[in-house]
Amino acid sequence: MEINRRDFMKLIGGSLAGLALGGAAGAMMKLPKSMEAVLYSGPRIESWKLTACTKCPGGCSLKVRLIDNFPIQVFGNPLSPVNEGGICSMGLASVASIYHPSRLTGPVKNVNGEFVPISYDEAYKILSDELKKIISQNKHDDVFLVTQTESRLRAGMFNKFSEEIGFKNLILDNFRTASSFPYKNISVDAPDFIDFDKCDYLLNFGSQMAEISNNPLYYTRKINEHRSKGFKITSVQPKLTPGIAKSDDWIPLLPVSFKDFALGIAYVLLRDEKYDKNFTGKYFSGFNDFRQYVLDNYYPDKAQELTGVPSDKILQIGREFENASAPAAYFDEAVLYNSNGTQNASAIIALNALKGFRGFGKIKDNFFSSMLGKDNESIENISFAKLKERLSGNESIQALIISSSNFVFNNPGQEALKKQLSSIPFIVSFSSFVDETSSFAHLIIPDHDDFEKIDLLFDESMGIPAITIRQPVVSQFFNTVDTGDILISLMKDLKPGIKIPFQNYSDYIKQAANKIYSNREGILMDQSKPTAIEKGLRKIGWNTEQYPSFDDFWDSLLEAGGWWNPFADKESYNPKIDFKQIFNKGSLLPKSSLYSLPNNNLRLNIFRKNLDYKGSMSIYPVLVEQFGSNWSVFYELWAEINPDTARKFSVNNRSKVVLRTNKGKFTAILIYNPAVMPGNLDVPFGLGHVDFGDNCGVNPLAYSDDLSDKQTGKATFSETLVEIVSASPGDSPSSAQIMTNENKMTGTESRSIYA
Amino acid sequence: MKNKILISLLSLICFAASYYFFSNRPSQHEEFATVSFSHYVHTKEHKIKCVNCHRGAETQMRAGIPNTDYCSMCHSTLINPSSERETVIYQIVKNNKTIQWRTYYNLPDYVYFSHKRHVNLGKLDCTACHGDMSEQTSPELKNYNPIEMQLCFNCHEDKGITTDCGNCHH
Amino acid sequence: MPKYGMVIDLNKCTQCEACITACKLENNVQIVSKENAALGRAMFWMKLLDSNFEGAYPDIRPTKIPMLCLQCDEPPCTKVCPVRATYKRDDGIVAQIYPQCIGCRYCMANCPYSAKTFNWLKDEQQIENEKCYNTDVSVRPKGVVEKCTFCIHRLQAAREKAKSEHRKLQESDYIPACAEVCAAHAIYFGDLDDPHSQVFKLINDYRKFTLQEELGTKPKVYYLSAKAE
Amino acid sequence: MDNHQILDEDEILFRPIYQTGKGFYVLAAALLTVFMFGVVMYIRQLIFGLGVTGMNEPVTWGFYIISFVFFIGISHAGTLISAILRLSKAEWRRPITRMAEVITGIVLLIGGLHPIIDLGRPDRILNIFERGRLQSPLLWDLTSITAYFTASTIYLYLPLIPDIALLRDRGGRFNKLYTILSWGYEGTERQKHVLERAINILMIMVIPIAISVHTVISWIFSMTLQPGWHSTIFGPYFVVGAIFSGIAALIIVMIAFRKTFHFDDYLKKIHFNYLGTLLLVMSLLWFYFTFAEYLTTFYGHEPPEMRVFLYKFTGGYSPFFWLMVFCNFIVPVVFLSNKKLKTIPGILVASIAVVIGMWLERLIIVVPSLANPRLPFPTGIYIPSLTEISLLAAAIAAFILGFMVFSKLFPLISIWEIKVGREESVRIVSERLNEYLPSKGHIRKQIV
Repeated sequence: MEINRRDFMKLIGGSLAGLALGGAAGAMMKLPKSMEAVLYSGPRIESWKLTACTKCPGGCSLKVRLIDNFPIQVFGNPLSPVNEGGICSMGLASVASIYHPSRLTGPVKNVNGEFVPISYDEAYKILSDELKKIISQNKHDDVFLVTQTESRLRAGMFNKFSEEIGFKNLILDNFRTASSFPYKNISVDAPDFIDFDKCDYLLNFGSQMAEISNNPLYYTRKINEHRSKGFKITSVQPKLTPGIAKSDDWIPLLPVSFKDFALGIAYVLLRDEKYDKNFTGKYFSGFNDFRQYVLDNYYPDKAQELTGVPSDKILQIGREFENASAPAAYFDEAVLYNSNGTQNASAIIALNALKGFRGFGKIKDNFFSSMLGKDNESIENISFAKLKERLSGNESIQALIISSSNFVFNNPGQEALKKQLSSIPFIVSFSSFVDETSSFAHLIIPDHDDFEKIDLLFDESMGIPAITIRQPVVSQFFNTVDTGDILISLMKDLKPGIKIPFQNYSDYIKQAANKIYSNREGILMDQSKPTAIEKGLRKIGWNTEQYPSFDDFWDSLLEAGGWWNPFADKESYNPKIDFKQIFNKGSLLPKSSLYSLPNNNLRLNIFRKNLDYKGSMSIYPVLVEQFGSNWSVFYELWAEINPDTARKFSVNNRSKVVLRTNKGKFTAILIYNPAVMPGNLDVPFGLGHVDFGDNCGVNPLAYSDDLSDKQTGKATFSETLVEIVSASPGDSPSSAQIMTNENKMTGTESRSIYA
Repeated sequence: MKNKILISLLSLICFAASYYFFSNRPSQHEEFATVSFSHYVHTKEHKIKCVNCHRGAETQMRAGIPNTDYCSMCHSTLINPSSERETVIYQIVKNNKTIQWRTYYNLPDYVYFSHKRHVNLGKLDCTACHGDMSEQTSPELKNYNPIEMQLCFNCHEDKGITTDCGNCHH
Repeated sequence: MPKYGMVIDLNKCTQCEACITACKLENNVQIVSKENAALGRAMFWMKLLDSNFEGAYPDIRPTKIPMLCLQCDEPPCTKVCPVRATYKRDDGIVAQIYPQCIGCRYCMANCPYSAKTFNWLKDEQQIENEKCYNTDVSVRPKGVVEKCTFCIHRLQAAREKAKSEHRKLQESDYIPACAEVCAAHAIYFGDLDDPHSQVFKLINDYRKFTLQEELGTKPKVYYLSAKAE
Repeated sequence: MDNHQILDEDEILFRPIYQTGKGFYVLAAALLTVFMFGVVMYIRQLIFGLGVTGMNEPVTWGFYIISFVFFIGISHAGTLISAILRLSKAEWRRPITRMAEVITGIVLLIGGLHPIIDLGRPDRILNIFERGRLQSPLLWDLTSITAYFTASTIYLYLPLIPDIALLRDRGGRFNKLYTILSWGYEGTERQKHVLERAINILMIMVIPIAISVHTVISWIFSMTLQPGWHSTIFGPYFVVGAIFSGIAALIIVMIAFRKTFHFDDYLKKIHFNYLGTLLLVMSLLWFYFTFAEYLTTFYGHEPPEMRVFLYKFTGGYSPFFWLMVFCNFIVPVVFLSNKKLKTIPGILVASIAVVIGMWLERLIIVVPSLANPRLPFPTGIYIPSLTEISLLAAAIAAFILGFMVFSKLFPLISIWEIKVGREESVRIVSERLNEYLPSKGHIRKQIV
């Protein structure tokens, strides 16, 4: 009875606490008082607005549903050529961030550890004074700007700013820049797109095209199309993510040896003399050295030794690649997530060169670059690696300006990074949340929410220029300021007498739009795909788009949500490749220890899910809950392991395991997954925020070794060794049993599930 | 015998508790301004149609109740300072306070009644459900028609319209 | 009277899970707390049924099936409901009437697809989503059973729209959230009885199969998969 | 107690009503605490929803439904047994019937409440009457249980009338109550005759109702598509199980009262012997049904069915399953089939084992089928929460309390039947025997 009574007391106590919490939650809801009234006594009038998504570079056009001008739901715009009505989980959930309770409602200043709200003018004054001081001491080199914005116009604004003021260290770490880095590294400009009209064989190196790429929804459609045409996709990837599972061939391979695999394929081409002689003759300087080098070092058996892929498989892929008329060996940012990423990329570029980049294409006289004025490609922007070395070095950093980047969360070696950050005298962040990075800031001037901003997004990855316009669907809730405006006013203050052709950021956007207006190529996104006849008419200069003035054009642009040019011409992509350029960067053949694992060690292979883009998922509870739902693991880190490997370590399915790396111990729920590389322990990246959002799970990067690509400084995702310290017996026999049932499901049984 | 009484009492308490916790009562927000609105003055004297103020009635799911800035279209100037009602609303408009209208036709949140469907498509007159409001000189204190499901059923059955639950409860 | 049904092309589906998110947000499905999710009370009207893996490593492929209420033509759940809280409409949609449900969970016990979910605790919805509730769908109280209704509220809206435009309801007017957002266009929705509709053509595809056909529940959600043959 | 000088030869049967020991109050207090705790936990469940239980998806039914089936099963003890015994004119029934019937009454009340406890929205219980669908097995259940309850309470009440009359005549406590309840029964020939007839009609009626009740309960499960439930054998299987557990419960109750109130003179070894044999028979019958059910499953070998099967035999629920077999089959057979062990303590052990075993059987029937849905979702295991456990405890407490209260109001052994037995049964039986046996003269004719 005594026990019972105590337990009962506990229960009641707990439940009461729960009640209190619930009560508090309602109060915590973020919404300006003035607006609440509308919410309660509003007429519930529904309206729709078009805007664009900036969660990833794709620039999908969104259809926002508003009730009394409160955005409540988001859908895809069916007329947009980018997403054709589709939308990803990220975009669907994105509305919630406006109302997020822990969103900053105005500028805050860090007063010995406490963030105290201050007025915008005060905040701005602090910022400009600091910068003025630095400029007066002319320590321009000691100022670093880090931004991860996916909008190229914003990036352009940052470029302009740092150029005008003379800050050399702008770190532009968005997807596009990173993906094109390897090309820039060998001083050629990147191809615009994979030409799916021509391409008949796609060899994909580590890119999750349908999940995390520069245009996921477009690739999702195209991959299906490509395969329905009977063409093959081969993916070289350490993890069989759902998107990769769509490809016909999956080559499980650690990123460290992508290069070796690529050159192994190159060997087959060279041996069979099936490469594009004409191209290599014209554009590939030092080709013979390359040829010789590959023939000497990458014969199939050697390649097998280096990669662990059976030589006949390499031969098979090689033959498929060489016999394709327009093959494409594709990579993107993802390839850089390991210590020799840039090298891998160069090797893949070389492989493409052998087939003359026939799978790729460029847009003929693309007017985007003209739109941007100074495009971010045009100025040499430096990589994250520099900031790292600068931080670790004894050279001091005077100021750090962070915009929409949470690099502390997205990088390994976080402890060191945090220590170094806290030593910087002045950090200003434009983040809307006090995240892991901005918690070190001395000043936070929160940017608008995505739904309060204006912006212009575009992307060539479809082979046709498409521009989606992000317009504010709701008047700004709080005392937030668009970062673009801050930069502009800073320019005026820091450099008196500067000539800037625009007053504020929306002006800047309008001018970009004005270029479209004057150029007048293409159509608004408010109509379906043009027919062949229309295209023909266009060719002979027929143009239906008539606008009396720019303002009319602007209005209809906002209404249509975007502009695209289905009539743009393509041209083949012929870069000048130089063997020395490729292979003088960094040593060759790093024989990786990762294949010969030390006993009772596993490889910690961090993979990314499409629900999370660069660790920004945490503020969307619906996504956090869904994150592990198809393994029915909720709000917790899980680790997928191959059953055979698991048996070697005698750990049960769904048991809680304690894992240890050099950085420390952490726990995860072990999941049997027969599709995991033997010797791998696949853990997802995205959970484990501690400072904001629903803090749950573990961030595996915090426990992985601080290796990174020499050139780009990108975190390495699969080169940490981990060992299983202890394991609880499989926590739920029922589930364990059912899972094993699944795994050894016979044909008959699987049919019983199907039909 | 005592235990039995006690038990029965307790079970009673349980049910009272359950009812209390399950019942969902409309929320009141007292911090807003209130006015004593006269439908008579607006509709009879000034010949304003219902839909002029309840704008959603023909086009939206909800008829909607005008908010302050809508009142300000007429009440931004004080025409007749002697009338204290008018001064009240004038003050509210001037200080741009929000009026907390008392809604007497509160549907539970699991019932979906579309005004558009009934007024516009069904060609129903407002009075059919809300009665003749034009005589109300002060805020009404009770519903003209008690809104309960039977009311819907009567009309739907008379007119031979579907009475499928899913159409209103989703 | 139409007979609404859905066809999901597994060969197209990339398991991006957008349909799951869309469903969750469209229907105000509760986001349960960590503790309850751990107890197995997470609520999904649409979920990925992680059935099994085909082939042997490395040519192995997961065959994941997006699962929702299959809207059976012979629904077992409606047969056992003591209060007619779940029933089959004339247009074939199996509706769930929350204000009627007494929460006996008999329908859940009798659903061979475990497609129904129950509100175990009082609404503990995350506050971030509070303002983003879909105003067309009621937020279920605790203690009632809920399930996918093919976004029945959208059907209402579509009918109203069509009527106000003095035209008949077209196939494109009414489409559930999951089908609307699918980026791979793998989810088709329409009238199974209408010989001109796309779904009608698709359910005569050789790749067609339904889950647990032998139970004779006649699901109206069909799947297409070349692997299944 | 003005006139306790009237000493009856069955005085001992009246004693519990007039004399209350200290132990009674102590026990009552303890049980009441347990019960109250349960009530409080239930209120808490009302406030916070069913989340306070251990149930989850797909295990959506747990302790409450288990207890429901279990208690309704127990209820078969009574009425059915006493009816059958009366019907078969088994003279040894006389001291037993009353207790049996009381069990039924109390347990039906408790069991019948459990579905309501299990509801997510008990506040909408009236929907069942307003918008009930007769196609739903739950409604059949409601009907049959109410019918059974009415029938068995009347069947309990009628044989009680003469005893109440006796109490009324002795005067003393609750005399008014007794006067009302005894309906002016004077023991005249006509009254006796009417009473006899009423009892006879009822006892015929009760048997089919009782059988129907548990069949219908089994149908709740077997009408579904769940693997492991969808089986025709469930009807008889449940009935047998019910009678099985019923008898066990009856034996326990009898032994308990025999001990506390020294009824040794009325409840003799022979009674327990007979009941023990009956229990043994039921145990064998139960095993037969169990065996038949699982054998068919195993040979059918449908994947979903087999998953449940394995889950019970080797999987997560194997401990409970084998414990059930041990309790329901091995223990009774060992204790009841062998002369040395078939003592009253031995029989008690067997009965307790059976009651536990039958509760486990309900568990084995309800949970594993739900825990292994046809489509392979990874499922959580079902672990009952404190709420559920305390409510089970409360239910048992209520059962005992009910009996204690009854024992303070009415005699636990039907006094008048005993008297009738003592006076007449010898004659009646010998007459009956003579009817059976062939007459001597007849035999002689044959010889000649």
